[in-house]
Amino acid sequence: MSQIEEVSLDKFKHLVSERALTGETMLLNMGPQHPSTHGVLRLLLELDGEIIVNCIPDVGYLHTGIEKNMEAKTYQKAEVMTDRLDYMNTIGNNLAYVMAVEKLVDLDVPVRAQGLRVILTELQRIASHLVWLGTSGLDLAAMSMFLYCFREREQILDIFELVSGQRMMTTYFRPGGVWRDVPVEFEKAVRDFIKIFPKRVDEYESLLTKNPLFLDRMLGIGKLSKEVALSYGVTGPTLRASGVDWDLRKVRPYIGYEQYDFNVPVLTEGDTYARYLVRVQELRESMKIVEQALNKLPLGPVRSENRKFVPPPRSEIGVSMESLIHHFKLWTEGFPAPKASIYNAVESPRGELGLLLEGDGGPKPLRVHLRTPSFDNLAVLSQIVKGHLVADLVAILSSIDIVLGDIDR
Amino acid sequence: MDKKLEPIVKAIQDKFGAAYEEFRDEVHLFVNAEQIVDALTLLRDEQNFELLSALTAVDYYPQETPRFHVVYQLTSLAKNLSVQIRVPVNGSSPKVPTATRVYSAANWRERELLDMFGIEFDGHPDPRRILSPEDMEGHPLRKDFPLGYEEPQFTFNFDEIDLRKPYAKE
Amino acid sequence: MVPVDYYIILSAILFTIGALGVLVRRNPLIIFMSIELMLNAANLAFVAFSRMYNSFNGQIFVFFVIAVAAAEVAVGLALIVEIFKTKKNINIDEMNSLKG
Amino acid sequence: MSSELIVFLVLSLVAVGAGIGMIFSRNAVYSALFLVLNFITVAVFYLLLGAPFIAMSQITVYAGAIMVLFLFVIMLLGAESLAPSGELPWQKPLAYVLAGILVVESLYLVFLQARPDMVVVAPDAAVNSMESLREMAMALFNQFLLPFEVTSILLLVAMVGAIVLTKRERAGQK
Amino acid sequence: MDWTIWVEWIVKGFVLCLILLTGFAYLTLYERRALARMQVRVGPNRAGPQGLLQPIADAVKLIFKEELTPAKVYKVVFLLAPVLTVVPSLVLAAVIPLGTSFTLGGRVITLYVANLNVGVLYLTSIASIAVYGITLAGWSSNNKYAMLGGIRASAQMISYELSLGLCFAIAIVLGNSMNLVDIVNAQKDMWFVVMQPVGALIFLIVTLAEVNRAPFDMPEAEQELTAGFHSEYSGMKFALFFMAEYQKMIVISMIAATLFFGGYREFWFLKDTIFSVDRYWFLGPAYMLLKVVVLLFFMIWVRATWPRIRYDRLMAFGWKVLLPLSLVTVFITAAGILLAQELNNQLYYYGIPALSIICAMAAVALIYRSLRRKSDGRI
Amino acid sequence: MGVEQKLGNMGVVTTTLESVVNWGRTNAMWPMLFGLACCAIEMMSAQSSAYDMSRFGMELMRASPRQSDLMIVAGRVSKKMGPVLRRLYDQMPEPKWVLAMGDCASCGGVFNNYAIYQGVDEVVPVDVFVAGCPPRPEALIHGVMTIHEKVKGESFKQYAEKYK
Repeated sequence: MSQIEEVSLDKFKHLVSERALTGETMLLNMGPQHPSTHGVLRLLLELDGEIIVNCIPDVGYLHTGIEKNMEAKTYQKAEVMTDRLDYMNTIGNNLAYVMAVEKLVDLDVPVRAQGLRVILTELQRIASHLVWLGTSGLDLAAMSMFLYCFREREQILDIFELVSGQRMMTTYFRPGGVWRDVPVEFEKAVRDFIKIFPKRVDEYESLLTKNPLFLDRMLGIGKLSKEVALSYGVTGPTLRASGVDWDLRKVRPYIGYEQYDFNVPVLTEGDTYARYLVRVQELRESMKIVEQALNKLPLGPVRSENRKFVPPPRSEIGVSMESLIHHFKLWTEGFPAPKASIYNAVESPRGELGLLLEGDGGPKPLRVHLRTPSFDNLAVLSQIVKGHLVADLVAILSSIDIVLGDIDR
Repeated sequence: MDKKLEPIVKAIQDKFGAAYEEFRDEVHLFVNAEQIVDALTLLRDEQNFELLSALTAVDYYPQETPRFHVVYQLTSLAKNLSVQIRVPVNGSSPKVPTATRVYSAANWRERELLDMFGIEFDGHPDPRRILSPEDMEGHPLRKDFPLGYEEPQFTFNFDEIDLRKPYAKE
Repeated sequence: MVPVDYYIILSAILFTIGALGVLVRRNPLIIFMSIELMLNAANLAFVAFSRMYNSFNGQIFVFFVIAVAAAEVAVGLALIVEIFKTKKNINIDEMNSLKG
Repeated sequence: MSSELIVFLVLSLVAVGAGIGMIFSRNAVYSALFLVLNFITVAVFYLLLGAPFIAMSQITVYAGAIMVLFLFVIMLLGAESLAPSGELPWQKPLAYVLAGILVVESLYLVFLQARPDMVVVAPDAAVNSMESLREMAMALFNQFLLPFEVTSILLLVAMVGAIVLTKRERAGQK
Repeated sequence: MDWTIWVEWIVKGFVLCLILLTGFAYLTLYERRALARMQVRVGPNRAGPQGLLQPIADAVKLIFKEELTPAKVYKVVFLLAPVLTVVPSLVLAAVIPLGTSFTLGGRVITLYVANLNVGVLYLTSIASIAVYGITLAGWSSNNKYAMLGGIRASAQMISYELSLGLCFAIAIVLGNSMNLVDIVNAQKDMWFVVMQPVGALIFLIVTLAEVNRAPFDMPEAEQELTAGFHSEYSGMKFALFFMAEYQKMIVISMIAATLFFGGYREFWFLKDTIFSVDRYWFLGPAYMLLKVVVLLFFMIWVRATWPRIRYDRLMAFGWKVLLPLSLVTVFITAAGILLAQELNNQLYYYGIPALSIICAMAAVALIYRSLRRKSDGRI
Repeated sequence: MGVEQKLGNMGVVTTTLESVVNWGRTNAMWPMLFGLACCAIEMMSAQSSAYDMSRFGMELMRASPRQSDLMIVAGRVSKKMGPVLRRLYDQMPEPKWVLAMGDCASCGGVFNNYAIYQGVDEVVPVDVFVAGCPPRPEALIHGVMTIHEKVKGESFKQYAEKYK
């Protein structure tokens, strides 16, 4: 609904064309509460009929102050904030954060924990892409798509719940490993999912990929060239659909991605259809990674033994005085990190999720900056929607797959 | 430091007299505010740093000179390299020339810094707040800006807080 | 049992209203509508006569009038839209030059 | 007074009222709606006169197409109400005088030629049957074939004209 | 005039309204349950047994909801618009024959309200004025989204009316009459859908557009225009729009059944059996109901599967595909009948469906070709 | 609310009618699409096949506040969003209910800072709070059921007094 009808032109004078000032083009306010803005994004549209002349995104309606809040918490406690950042990719955010902390304090992670991290991160990627597929189906009024995708997503959330007790905000990864080992049912749950999921992806594709109406809505819409994309800092599937082969999992492997055999889908057209295809292929690739990682998953500890940074297991606390002290120190005071700055990036479902973490020698970070992919991906929107129709805006917006929590932080 | 990065760092150091710092294989170069646009242009055009990964700032309050570091995290896709440029900025009227003409991504990021730190960017095409409400005062991510902590309501202090809690009316 | 004269009188009154509309209004869209009203008044008379003489010719005439009116409206409205787009105003008093 | 006369009088009052409302409405959308009302009452007159085909065409073409187009254009241009202009102040009184003369003159002519014996009765079943439609169609396609074809060409020309007039060259987008 | 005729008309009209109103209420439930089944859900099942009272709950709620009239609306038109939308949808059904006739107390009662000789024309004319409600609702709300919805509605309906009219023409030519009862009776030996499948298909597509159903639900396109033309309506006024939409669905399914699927008549191969409506009059309404339910299911099915077409494509599809195709089918139908009659050769009748199907396939091929050209060889 | 006000003023309290109306309101409570953050995703999950809010006649998510009865505030409300939220609430016709879904909407949750309203009850009056970060879909449905309970206990008289 357009709630703020009175668009005061003064603030946007320099952004709209001259025709808007004479009233020849219409200013339309889309959002912040609108069914297809995927959250609380406000778009100020300058329309000539139904053709978009200018599109001015207005973000910040979900500004949460996460960066500021993280500065006020110790390294362990700040992690819960990252879950709520990009709420479609909670586990990926945790991963980015714990990796940054590990890098800052130089902490090593056991192999089994790495394997678990890969499995869960990739499952999360699938879940995130499923939400994208479902909501972009909904945006094009293919409402069944939404319900089918959420059916599969439910299964992934059940796996998350199994390992962490929470469906979305798991905070399962901790600096130095994961919270605790997975239960025995975990393997079966994941295998079940692996078994049915590829068939389901085929089903989705049969509903959309060759559907003439869908093709008509998608083909050639919202073309994003490689140069523009790079200049705007666009990353992730959106960038790969524009012909840039850049996936941090491949080019700078972390948590053992180098061991797995998977492809990075790259298309060159850069339109909404290419972005759709890239993500659908990524669903299958992620599935491959999950399967390999599950097969390779070794036994062993899931947490680092470095007691300065990682709390001891519960069982030790009652027996060992030293463990009790460590536990107490870690949860009351936290661990100190060096006075230095690191930047760590991982590949989130939306692109490069970077974390600039600067310690000041104490137990709380001096500065946490979250380089969130949606922020830059959205910035390019005003460039690619020009000359398209309002209906295309909806398709384009869903194709770049933004999450407002990711943008506004 | 990565072998491939060495000549690049050398070139920047020679040209801009940049200080240099390394931590866990990450390279930080310190460039003056006046030279930052040239440095970025050079890195983008001659060294293939196509992607401005991050543009942010760090507040070292109460230290005043420099109070802020504006951080440019650059990535080269062609060479698979990363480098961080830092621009020290003083606390009184922090100003940096805009990098919008080099990287379009800088547009929103610089607006964010204007909003969050009050760092102004000379020549920015659209200097408005981006995340906070327009009528907000202060810059939240500065260290002297309070977190805005409100006391949580528990059973023991329920009534006390209830009295001053601004409940909405119908 | 309505005398045909009544229909003719009604037709005359409607025609006069249409003519008056053309004269007093400045909005070309309303002038246009008034013209349609005049055509309509004429049609009414035609159908009344057709009934009076028990012949289809009147009705066929009306049929043609309706078709022509449709054509006229299509072109006329297209013109008005174009004029509005170039002049930002469709007040009839200000359309007094041949230049676009 | 027969029931038909009552219907006629009521409807004619509505028609005249709608006509007057049409020319005096401040808002062009209301004008258009009054005109639609007028057209529909006239369509009822056609039914009373035993011309159902014309009545239906009237509603389909006038009310359903032409007036929707009018509304469409009014909304598109935002031309609901225009500021009155001060030019030609003597025009309005003159218009009323002329209209008065016209109506008096036409009424005089009608009464001069008055034929109260010619009455229109309610359409009987014969008029309302498929046969009458067939006859009309025969007349239309035999006797009036040339005008019919000319009309079709006229419509075609109008269509092309409307497209040419409103077509704009749009850069980039097809 | 005989006063009993008036009584009969009033009773019939009342019954028809009642049928449409309950039909509307249960169509909403039917749609919600059917959609839910297709989407592996359950659908409303809490209000009453199996959710059968759900429509009543909706109605009660809407009746007791506050009626908001926003400050900036054009009040008269704002109040008039819902009424203008509902009335045509009710009036449309008046000429549709729902069955043959039965005798009650020595009086033959026909199962239609009016038997117009220009019945088909009546349908087109009422359908053409149905757009006013939506357009005026959009305009009078004084809201940009509603306005866009209204403008879209009027443009869409004008465009699709032509094809609709041509589909009517196909039925007229095949039935050799404008009277709907005659058309139904002409389908005694063969439904027109067999004679002219393409015409029926076009009709079904066009009706989707005429009643603003997905994938042609432009005026209310939720994802683009929030709620479209009825954004500013609440309570009963909104319910009237809702009602009009669903009643139009029912009525238009009735029309489709009448024109192409044998109306109240049985399947043509059952014509002389015990299942014939000539034998038992009450089979007529039953067959009609069956056909309407099946056609409605088709509409719901389409909604569950297809994405929405884009607005400009919708117009292009109407003007560039449906209109030429329906023109061609009208021509083929007329020519086929003429040739068969003039040359007295029944074989020409077979040419009608064959040729039209070829034309339709050519049209589909053209659509795919344009898509392929746009896709840079990706499909 | 015209009818009720009159009934209430006249002192005509017909319990049967009341219960019918309240039954109608509980069974056809159309929620407004008001997803803000993480909880919005769980709200969508509640709509999906596994939990299926449509059983309660709630699948008609209205995009327009004019046609909705229940505002599910799903997620944190920032200082920038607050006025918009209030405006949407004001646009909803009576009777209307608000459900604060999740910790952030209820009390600010983990975000006790400058940017977030510490509870949406500072912006709009809330009927039911649902705890959880985010609450499970079952919890949301339980919250909705609680609102149903509340609605069933309301009488015309209360409304008449409330909106006098």
